Amino acid sequence: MAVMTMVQAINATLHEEMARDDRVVVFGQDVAKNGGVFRATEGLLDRFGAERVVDTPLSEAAIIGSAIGLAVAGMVPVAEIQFLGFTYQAFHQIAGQLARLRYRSDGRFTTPIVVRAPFGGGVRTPELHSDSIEAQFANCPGLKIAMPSSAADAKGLLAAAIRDPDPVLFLEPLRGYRAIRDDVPEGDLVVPLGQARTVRSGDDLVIIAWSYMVEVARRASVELEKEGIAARVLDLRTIVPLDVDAIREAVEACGRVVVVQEAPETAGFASEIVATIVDEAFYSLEAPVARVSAWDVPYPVGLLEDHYVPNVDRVVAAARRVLD
Amino acid sequence: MAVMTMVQAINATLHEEMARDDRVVVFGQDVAKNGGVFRATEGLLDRFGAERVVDTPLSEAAIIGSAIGLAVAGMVPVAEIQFLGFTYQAFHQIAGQLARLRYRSDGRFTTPIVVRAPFGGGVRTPELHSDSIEAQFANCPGLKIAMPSSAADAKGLLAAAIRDPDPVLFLEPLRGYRAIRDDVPEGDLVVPLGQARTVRSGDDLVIIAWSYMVEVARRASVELEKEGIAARVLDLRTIVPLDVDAIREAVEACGRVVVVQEAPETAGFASEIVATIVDEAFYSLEAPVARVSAWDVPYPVGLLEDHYVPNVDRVVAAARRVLD
Amino acid sequence: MNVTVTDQLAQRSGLGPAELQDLLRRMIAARLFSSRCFSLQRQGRMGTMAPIDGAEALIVGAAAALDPATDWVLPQYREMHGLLRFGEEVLTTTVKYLRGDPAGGHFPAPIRIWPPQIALAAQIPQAVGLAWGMKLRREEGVVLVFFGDGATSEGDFYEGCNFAGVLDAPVIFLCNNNAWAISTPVRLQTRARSFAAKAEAFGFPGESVDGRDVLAVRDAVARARARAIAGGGPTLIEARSYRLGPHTTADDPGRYVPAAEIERERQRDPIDLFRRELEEAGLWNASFEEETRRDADARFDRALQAAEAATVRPDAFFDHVYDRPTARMERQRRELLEALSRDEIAAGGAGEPGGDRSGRPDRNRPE
Amino acid sequence: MNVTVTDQLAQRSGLGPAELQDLLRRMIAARLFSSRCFSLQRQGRMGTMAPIDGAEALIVGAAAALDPATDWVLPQYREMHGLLRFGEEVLTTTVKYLRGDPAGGHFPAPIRIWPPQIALAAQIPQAVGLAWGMKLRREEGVVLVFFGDGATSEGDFYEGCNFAGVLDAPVIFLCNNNAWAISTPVRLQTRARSFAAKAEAFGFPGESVDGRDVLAVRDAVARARARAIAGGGPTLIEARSYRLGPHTTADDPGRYVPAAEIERERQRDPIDLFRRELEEAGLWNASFEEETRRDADARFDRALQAAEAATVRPDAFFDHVYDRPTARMERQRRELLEALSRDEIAAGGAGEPGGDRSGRPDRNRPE
Ligand SMILES: Cc1ncc(C[n+]2csc(CCOP(=O)(O)OP(=O)(O)O)c2C)c(N)n1
Ligand SMILES: Cc1ncc(C[n+]2csc(CCOP(=O)(O)OP(=O)(O)O)c2C)c(N)n1
Ligand SMILES: [Mg+2]
Ligand SMILES: [Mg+2]
Repeated sequence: MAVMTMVQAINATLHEEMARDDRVVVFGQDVAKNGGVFRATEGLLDRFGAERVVDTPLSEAAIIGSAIGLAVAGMVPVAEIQFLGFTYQAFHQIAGQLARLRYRSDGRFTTPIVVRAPFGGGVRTPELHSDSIEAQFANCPGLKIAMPSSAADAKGLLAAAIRDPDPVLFLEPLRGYRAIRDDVPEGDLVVPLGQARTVRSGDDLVIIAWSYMVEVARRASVELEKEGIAARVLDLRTIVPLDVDAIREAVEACGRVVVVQEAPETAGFASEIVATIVDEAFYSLEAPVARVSAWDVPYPVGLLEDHYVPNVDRVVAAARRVLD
Repeated sequence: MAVMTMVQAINATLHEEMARDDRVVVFGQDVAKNGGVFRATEGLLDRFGAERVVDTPLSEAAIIGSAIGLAVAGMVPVAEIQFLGFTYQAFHQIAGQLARLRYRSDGRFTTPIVVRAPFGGGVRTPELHSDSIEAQFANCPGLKIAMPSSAADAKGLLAAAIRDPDPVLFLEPLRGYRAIRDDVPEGDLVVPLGQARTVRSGDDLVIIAWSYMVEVARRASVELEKEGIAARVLDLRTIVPLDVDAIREAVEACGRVVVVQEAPETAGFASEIVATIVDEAFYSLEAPVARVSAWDVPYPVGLLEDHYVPNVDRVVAAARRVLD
Repeated sequence: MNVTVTDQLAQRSGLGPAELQDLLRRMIAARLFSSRCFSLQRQGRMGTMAPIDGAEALIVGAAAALDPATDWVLPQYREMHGLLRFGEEVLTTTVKYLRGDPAGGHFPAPIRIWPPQIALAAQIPQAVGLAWGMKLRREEGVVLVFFGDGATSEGDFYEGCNFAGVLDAPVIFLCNNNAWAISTPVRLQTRARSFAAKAEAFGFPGESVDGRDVLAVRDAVARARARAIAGGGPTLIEARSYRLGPHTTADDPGRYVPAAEIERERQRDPIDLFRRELEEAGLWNASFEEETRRDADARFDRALQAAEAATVRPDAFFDHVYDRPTARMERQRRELLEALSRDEIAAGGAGEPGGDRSGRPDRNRPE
Repeated sequence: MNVTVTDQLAQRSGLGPAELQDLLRRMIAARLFSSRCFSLQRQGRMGTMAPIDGAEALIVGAAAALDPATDWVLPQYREMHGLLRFGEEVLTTTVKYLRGDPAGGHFPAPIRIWPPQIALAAQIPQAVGLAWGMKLRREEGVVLVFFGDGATSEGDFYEGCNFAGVLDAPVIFLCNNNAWAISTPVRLQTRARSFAAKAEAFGFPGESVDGRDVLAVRDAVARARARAIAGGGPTLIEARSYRLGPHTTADDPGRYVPAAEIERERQRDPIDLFRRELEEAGLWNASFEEETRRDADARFDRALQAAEAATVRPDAFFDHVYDRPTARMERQRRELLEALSRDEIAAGGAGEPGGDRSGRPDRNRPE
């Protein structure tokens, strides 16, 4: 066990996976010499050499497209897109190609590819660096989507993603890179994709979240506890595959639900969670499920972002509402 | 009044709007000389000339990007993307740019642009021609999304879209181009964006749909009528803006709801409808809302598409389920 | 056999009579296979297809320069009927593909061909990655990727080629400039001097070659291949051809192709040109022709039979989305199978699923 | 004044002394404005910013060749401090932008500058459309779009340029080749002979010019502009420069830039080069320098004061998503305002919204 920040856990896992499997190659913009703009790939170039750790041209579509080819050649690509918002530049290669090669080739070609990308608010970035667009990918069958909320999960999920036979988007919360610190088990750690985690127990209500919003949910649960409210916090960890069983159980146990997401409300993944709950546990609901989302506006500039990203206050207010 | 197919109504409206406003320019792949691969732009080149009706290179991103510039220059661009699946090639220009120029420029530059694109199943197209990806755009604030289900609405919504000061994705159901035929009022017809339409009345349940699925819902309601079930059919017409009032009223009146979409289930726009209903009319629900969707797999090849796209049978089955 | 002409041909191509005849056979067969599919589409037995007419020389010529044991091909969508050098099963798979059978995307190993690509140019960066991977794995071999003149306007073409240049990847970019992208002529596609000239943007060689001349294409690809294998990096080859048929079964070129142009181009049909050469050299005659056609017809019949005999489970699309379907997909599969059994009961036996399909596949003319 | 040298300069540039001095003043001011912002970022009063150092000559030179009344500029993100020729308010708006004020994207009319672009190359097809529109509307004028060497690897660069070629759009593509894209050197960005050579892919002229030489850039842009206005279509200009500072406030070039390289490049600082020229010509001296700096400092102070005085409503982001907010957005606005009033009550007055912000903006080093 060692206490690590999330970015340290990611870096350590990349080191371990590259050492474990020499088919793993890491590439993207500024990942080699510079070690990544957040240092997530620090030290990889020195240790594994310029063939396996590669600075690419500034071409997101070609990064993803070439990852597909590399995978068919027998490599295990771990591509970095510098910010999730720039996956838009590669959307056609991700949604139209990466997600579908196994399908299009009727099972012949597989793409065990990880696409790492940071996203999320709270650190006053320029445009398109903070956007939470996970729902847009969740509507693209063929992708898996991991969104860790702790350093330990970052390790376990990243290892699982790299070893997974399918393409996995591995989305890293910018705000968590250094702000999230926790105990990370040493040695091999694999957190299976598709298993939610109960971060905090309680059965007055359940707050469902993923990525950095788990931290916000957890803090809200601490606030609520002061009022004598026992809020369970469920971290989805991966939104595809979705741990429907865990959601159902939590809703059945608690009857009241708040879903927190960093994305805009309309067509965000929280809507899918609500719809899933309606499918799976409607009769357990004692109140309407509350969504706490960002507003239906593009991610704003620095001076306004505190008013945009869901915060503890809004989650607490939503919790009170569903308990009314 | 004249009976028209949907593609005729679209063509006629483009003629009318180009005649009404000489700032309107139509461009895209094969729209001029060839009149569009579905003839939606037939006759425009001859009538309005090569400056206003333009065959472009095969560059979706540049089509959208240049539309943005054209709009700032004072034109009213109506761009065609040959199939909605190829908006993926321009996703960065749509989600990252088109949707945001007004916002990024703090209101200085507006983009009164229409992007027309056909989509949807049932006509055995090659890959990526049929995908229903509207939810992915609905999660991008700044876009409006119109999805007509009748020839008359195609006219009224297209006119509204062209005259709207904001960017509108105007999505045309492939299967409806010729299969949908109805009375289209002559002269100026504007259907305001954001107003749902009750296609069929009834209050045993409401079936909510958009685009071609409205036709499937309507046929299902005819089947249900045979069993003495009065199904209301609500056509959303535009998914952004969403007519929340109409949804609330319908749910309050009926208590039971089926939502039908042609997109895959996970994170499809039907999830948003369910979540909206939970927000707005939870206590009116007498049963869980049922979603009828395509499966969570990419749009399939020709021999399998009938097993993929939601059909009358599945809608009827879902209706029976919510009535149980 | 006309010795002088044969010698000239041999000198020009480095090929003996049997090899030259083989090239022509493949070209004739390719067109025949494609035409058979065109007819089947018209009969409603196949989906939209893009006829090969006019591209046979460049496809067969390129394939002839490759080693099917080591080299990969990434097609666009117009080439498959000309790629049987990679294995006879290319035909069956292609027929399956055009029928709308999911197995049509699966050229069985060891055939080194990727599924056809509909999203223009998307295969290009993928080809680059494959070549990069082969280089990393020290595998001898190259990747050849086909695409059209229209596809060169996509960002993927440019990003992929530029990437390949930086990586020195062993990849051959083969642009079939057939003068049209559906109704869009090359002059509306780009102002570049030629498609070969676009290689200047990437810093590797670009060559424009007569795509109606099977030997010229074979030669250009062979040279590019040798260079790539020697570590010399990518080459962009523009093969100048002409699309002699409609864009696809759904297209009506009468709306946009000048009649005189197509008439003139028919005079330079690549098959006719090469046939005349071989005839002059005494390497071809009517009986060769007839035998080639009979043989090709028989092969097509076999492929069609095999393809049409293949059964397609209605829930097949759940199989290869992921390594294993998710729990939600398994629930969906059950829902589908229940719906199907409802239909069967309703239909009093094995029936079509409920739905509102009607008419021929192309009735809405998707391209 | 050294008449010979001044004459040479005048001949080379067609400019008189006052105009030459004006160029240098603008360059010095640009760097000073940028440096002031850099310091403010370090104090936590601004967000991430990209210093201009090394690009002054090409920005000021390009702007000098344009007519602010008719021509548009689409920046990347490194140019704004050098564009005050378009209006003094460029500075205030830029300061607002870097502070994270939504008004920072709004250069007030009639200033023909678009908001800075963060998504690399995305502004390029937009510039093409704008130029196309001006042509359609028979407006005299051109569009100049800035982008970096790194941005040329994006599909948008290529698609936009290719499109412009076909349309003969009056647009000038100005590539600031400053040798680096964050840590990626040009040799890993492309194998093309030069960035100017990429114009071969589009069929219009490409020219590589010394981007450290304000007069050379001005001249190249002026020629491209004249050609464009005469209907001659686009030009791609590569301005060879060097990024003298870090990529942004969040970058540490010590990790990747060789010390000798930056040392060498400092010897060719474009401001120093031009200052020396003017000094030799007797057109510049220490008091000019001092006055320029003092003036620039005062202007910056004014801009900063104006920017910091501007109030930003917490719900401002609802204003310009659509022409009118949707009903759902109005509901959200109410939710926000309620949450804020809860905070105020909790804080016993006007307070920061609840949340968990901490530390300086750059602590996570976004680029
Ligand atoms: C990304 C994308 N955009 C648009 C289309 C629609 N489309 C299919 S084929 C075609 C023309 C292709 O022309 P070209 O690349 O020259 O190939 P050819 O058909 O002439 O062989 C178009 C526009 C597509 N398939 N993919
Ligand atoms: C589409 C996109 N991909 C990645 C980034 C992240 N990024 C910001 S600046 C930069 C380097 C840009 O280099 P260049 O174009 O040469 O401009 P310079 O900063 O050198 O002026 C990168 C990779 C981005 N902003 N946009
Ligand atoms: Mg073509
Ligand atoms: Mg640069």
